[in-house]
Amino acid sequence: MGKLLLTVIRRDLLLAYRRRADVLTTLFFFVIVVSLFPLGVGPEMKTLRLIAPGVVWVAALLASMLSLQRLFAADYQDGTLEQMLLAPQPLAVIVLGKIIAHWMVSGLPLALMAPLLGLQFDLPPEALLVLFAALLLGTPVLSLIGAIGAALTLGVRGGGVLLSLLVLPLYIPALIFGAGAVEAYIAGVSPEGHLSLLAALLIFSGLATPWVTALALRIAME
Amino acid sequence: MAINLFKFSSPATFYPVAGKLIPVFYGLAAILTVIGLYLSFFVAPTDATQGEVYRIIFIHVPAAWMSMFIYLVMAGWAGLGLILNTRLSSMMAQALAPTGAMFTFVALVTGAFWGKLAWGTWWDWDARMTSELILLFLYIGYMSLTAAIDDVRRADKAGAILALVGAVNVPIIYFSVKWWNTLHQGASVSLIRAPSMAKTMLLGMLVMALAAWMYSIAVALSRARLIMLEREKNSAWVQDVLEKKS
Amino acid sequence: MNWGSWSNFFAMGGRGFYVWGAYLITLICIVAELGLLARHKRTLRQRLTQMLRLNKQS
Amino acid sequence: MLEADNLTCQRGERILFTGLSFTLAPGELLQIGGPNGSGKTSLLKLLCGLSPPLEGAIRWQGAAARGEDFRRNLLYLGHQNAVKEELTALENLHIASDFAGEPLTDTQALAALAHMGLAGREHLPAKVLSQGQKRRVTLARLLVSRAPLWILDEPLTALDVLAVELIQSRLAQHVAQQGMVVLTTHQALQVPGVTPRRIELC
Repeated sequence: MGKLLLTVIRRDLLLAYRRRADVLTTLFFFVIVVSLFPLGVGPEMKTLRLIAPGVVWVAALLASMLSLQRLFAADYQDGTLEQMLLAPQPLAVIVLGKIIAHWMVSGLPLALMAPLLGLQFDLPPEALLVLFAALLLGTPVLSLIGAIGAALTLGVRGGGVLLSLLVLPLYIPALIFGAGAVEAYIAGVSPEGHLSLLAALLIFSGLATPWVTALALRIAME
Repeated sequence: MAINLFKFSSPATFYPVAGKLIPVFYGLAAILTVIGLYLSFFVAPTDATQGEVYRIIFIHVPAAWMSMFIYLVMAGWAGLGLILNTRLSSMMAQALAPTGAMFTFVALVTGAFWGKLAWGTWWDWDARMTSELILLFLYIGYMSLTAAIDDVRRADKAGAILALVGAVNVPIIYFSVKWWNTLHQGASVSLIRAPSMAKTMLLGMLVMALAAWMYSIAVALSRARLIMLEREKNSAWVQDVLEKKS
Repeated sequence: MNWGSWSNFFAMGGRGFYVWGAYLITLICIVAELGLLARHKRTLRQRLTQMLRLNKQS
Repeated sequence: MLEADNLTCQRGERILFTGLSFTLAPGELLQIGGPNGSGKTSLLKLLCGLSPPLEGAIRWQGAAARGEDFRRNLLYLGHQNAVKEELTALENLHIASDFAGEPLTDTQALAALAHMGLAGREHLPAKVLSQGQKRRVTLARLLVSRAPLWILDEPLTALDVLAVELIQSRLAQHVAQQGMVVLTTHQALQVPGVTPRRIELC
C-alpha cells in the first residue's frame, strides 16, 4: 500500500513537472493577490502589519481554489480515473497520494513564499516563522478538504464556481486558526494553541477525507 | 413494521398519504401560530431590562432552532438515502433544504433587528450570528450542487456527501468561530438569558417553535410531492394522478 | 393583558419599527416560500398534463 | 465465470435495456452489438462495477462482482485511452501496470511496446504520437496483463490492418488459455479459432 502511495505521488509530481507553467500560475496568483492589498488599503505599516495574516491566508484559500479544479479533472477527461477506480487497491490510498502530490506543488510553494510576502507587510522575523509554520500545517488541510469538493463537482457544469461555493465555508476553521496563530504572536500571546488546533484539524481531515473523496469519486463516475 | 416502512418508502404509496397529511399540518401550524402569537404578545410580560424589543425572540429563536434542526434532519435523510439507496429519503432531503435556508435567513434578519438595538449595529461578528451565516452558505451550497447535477441519482448521492460533511463541520465551525470571537472582543451579550426568563416567555417560544415544525413538515411534504411527480413522470401512478386531476 | 391601547401595542415601547420589522420580514419570507411552491406546483402540473396529452395523441 | 442476472440499466431518464441475462464461461468471447446510444458502453461499465445496475446483479465466480478481489481479475480498457499526453509511451505503460498491481520491468515493458509496433517511440511523449499509436500504447496492456476477464470498449478503433490482426490473434490466444473477453466493436471481428457469442442491444 505504501508502494502504491509512492507510485501515485511520483506520477503526479512527474506530470506537474512536465506542466510546470500551471504550478507557477497558482503561485503568481497568490503573490499578486497579496501584493494588491497594500495598494488598496494604503501603505500605513501599522495597518498592514495588522491585516497581514488574514490577507496571506485568504489569498492562500483563493489560490487553492484555483488549483483544486485540476486535481481530478485531467484524469477524468482522459479516462485514467476509470483505471484508478478499477485498480485492485483501495481508492482512498490513490486519492491520498494525489492529494499529497497536489499539496507539494500548490500548498508547499505558498508556504515557502509566504515569509517573503510577509516582509512586504513589515512582519517581524519571528512572526514570519509562525506564518510559515501555520501555512505548513494549514495548506494540507485545504488540499484535503478541497479534494471532496473537487470530486463532487467533477464534470458538473459551472464546476469551478460551484467548487468555491461548496468548499470555502468548510475552510473557515483552518482560516481562523491559521491567521489566528500569527495574530496571537503579534499580540504577544503564544501561538502554540492555534498551531496545535491546526495540527488536530490536519490529522482529522487526513484520516477522514480520503475515504469521503473516494466515495465521491465513485459517485461521480457512475 | 419493516414491511410498512418499505411500503411507505415507495413514492406511489407515499404521494396520496402525504396529500392527505399536508392540510392537517398546515392547519396545526396555523392554530399553533395564533396561540403562540397570543402568548408572545398578550401573555408574556415586558422584559425587565430589554423592554418590548425582546419579543423578537419569539420568531428569532424558533427560526434559529429550525435552521439547525432542519440541517440535521436533512443530512440524516440524505445519509439514509446514500446508505439504503431509498429514493424517498433523498427526495425528503432535497425538499427540506429551501425551508431550512429560509429559516436561516429569518434567524439572521431578526437577529440583525435585535442586534441593532442591543449592540448598536445591524451585524456583529458574534459566534452565533457568524455560524448561522455559514449555515446559510452550507444550505446554498447543497442546493446549488443538487441543482447543477442533471443525473438525479448522482445529484442525490453527491448532495448527501456534502450534507454529511457539512453536518460534521458545523460544530467545528461553531467552536472555532466562538474561540476566535472571544479572542478578539470577549464574550458577547446573548439574546436569551435563561435565568431571568419568565415561564410564559419560554412557553411562547416553545409554541412558536412547534408551529414552525408543523409548517416545515407541511411545506417539505408538498415539495417532496412535486419532486416525486417530476422524477417519476413516466411511471403509471403519476399518469393516474394526472388523469384524475384533469 | 399587557397593552392599555392598540397604539401602545403598535408602538412596542417605542421600538415598534424593530419588532414589527422583524415580524414583517418573517411574514414576507413565509409568503414568498409558499408562493414559489404554489407556482412550481402549477407549472409542473401544466407541463406534465400537456406531456401526457401529447403522448396519448402519438 | 461471469454471470449477469436480469440487468436493468438507466441513463438519465431513459431505460437503456431491461431483463438482460447471460453467463460467460472461461474460454468464451462475447461481442456486444447495437447502434450508438443503445447502452453498449453502459453495459460494460455495469460489468466492471463502475456503476451499479438499477436492477439485477452481476456475479463473478458466484459472488457479487465487486471489491478488490474482483478487480484483480479484471482488465478494462475504456473508450478513452487513459494515456497521459505529458508522459512517454514507456512511462504510461509502466504506470498503468502499476495501478493494476502488475508492475513490469523495463525489459518487459519495452518488449510489449515493440511488439505493438512502437519500437523507437518508447521515449517520446504521448502528445506527439498519432491517435492510432496512442491506442496501441493502451492496448499494450493486453500483452502483459494476467487478468482472466477482459472487458474492452471498441478496442479496434483507430488501428491499422496490421494492428487489428495483432489484437485479434492476442484475443484468440487469451481465449485459448481459458480467458474471458467481453467487447464492443463496430468492425467485423475475426478471432481465429473462436466463434464469438453475440448480444444485440437495441
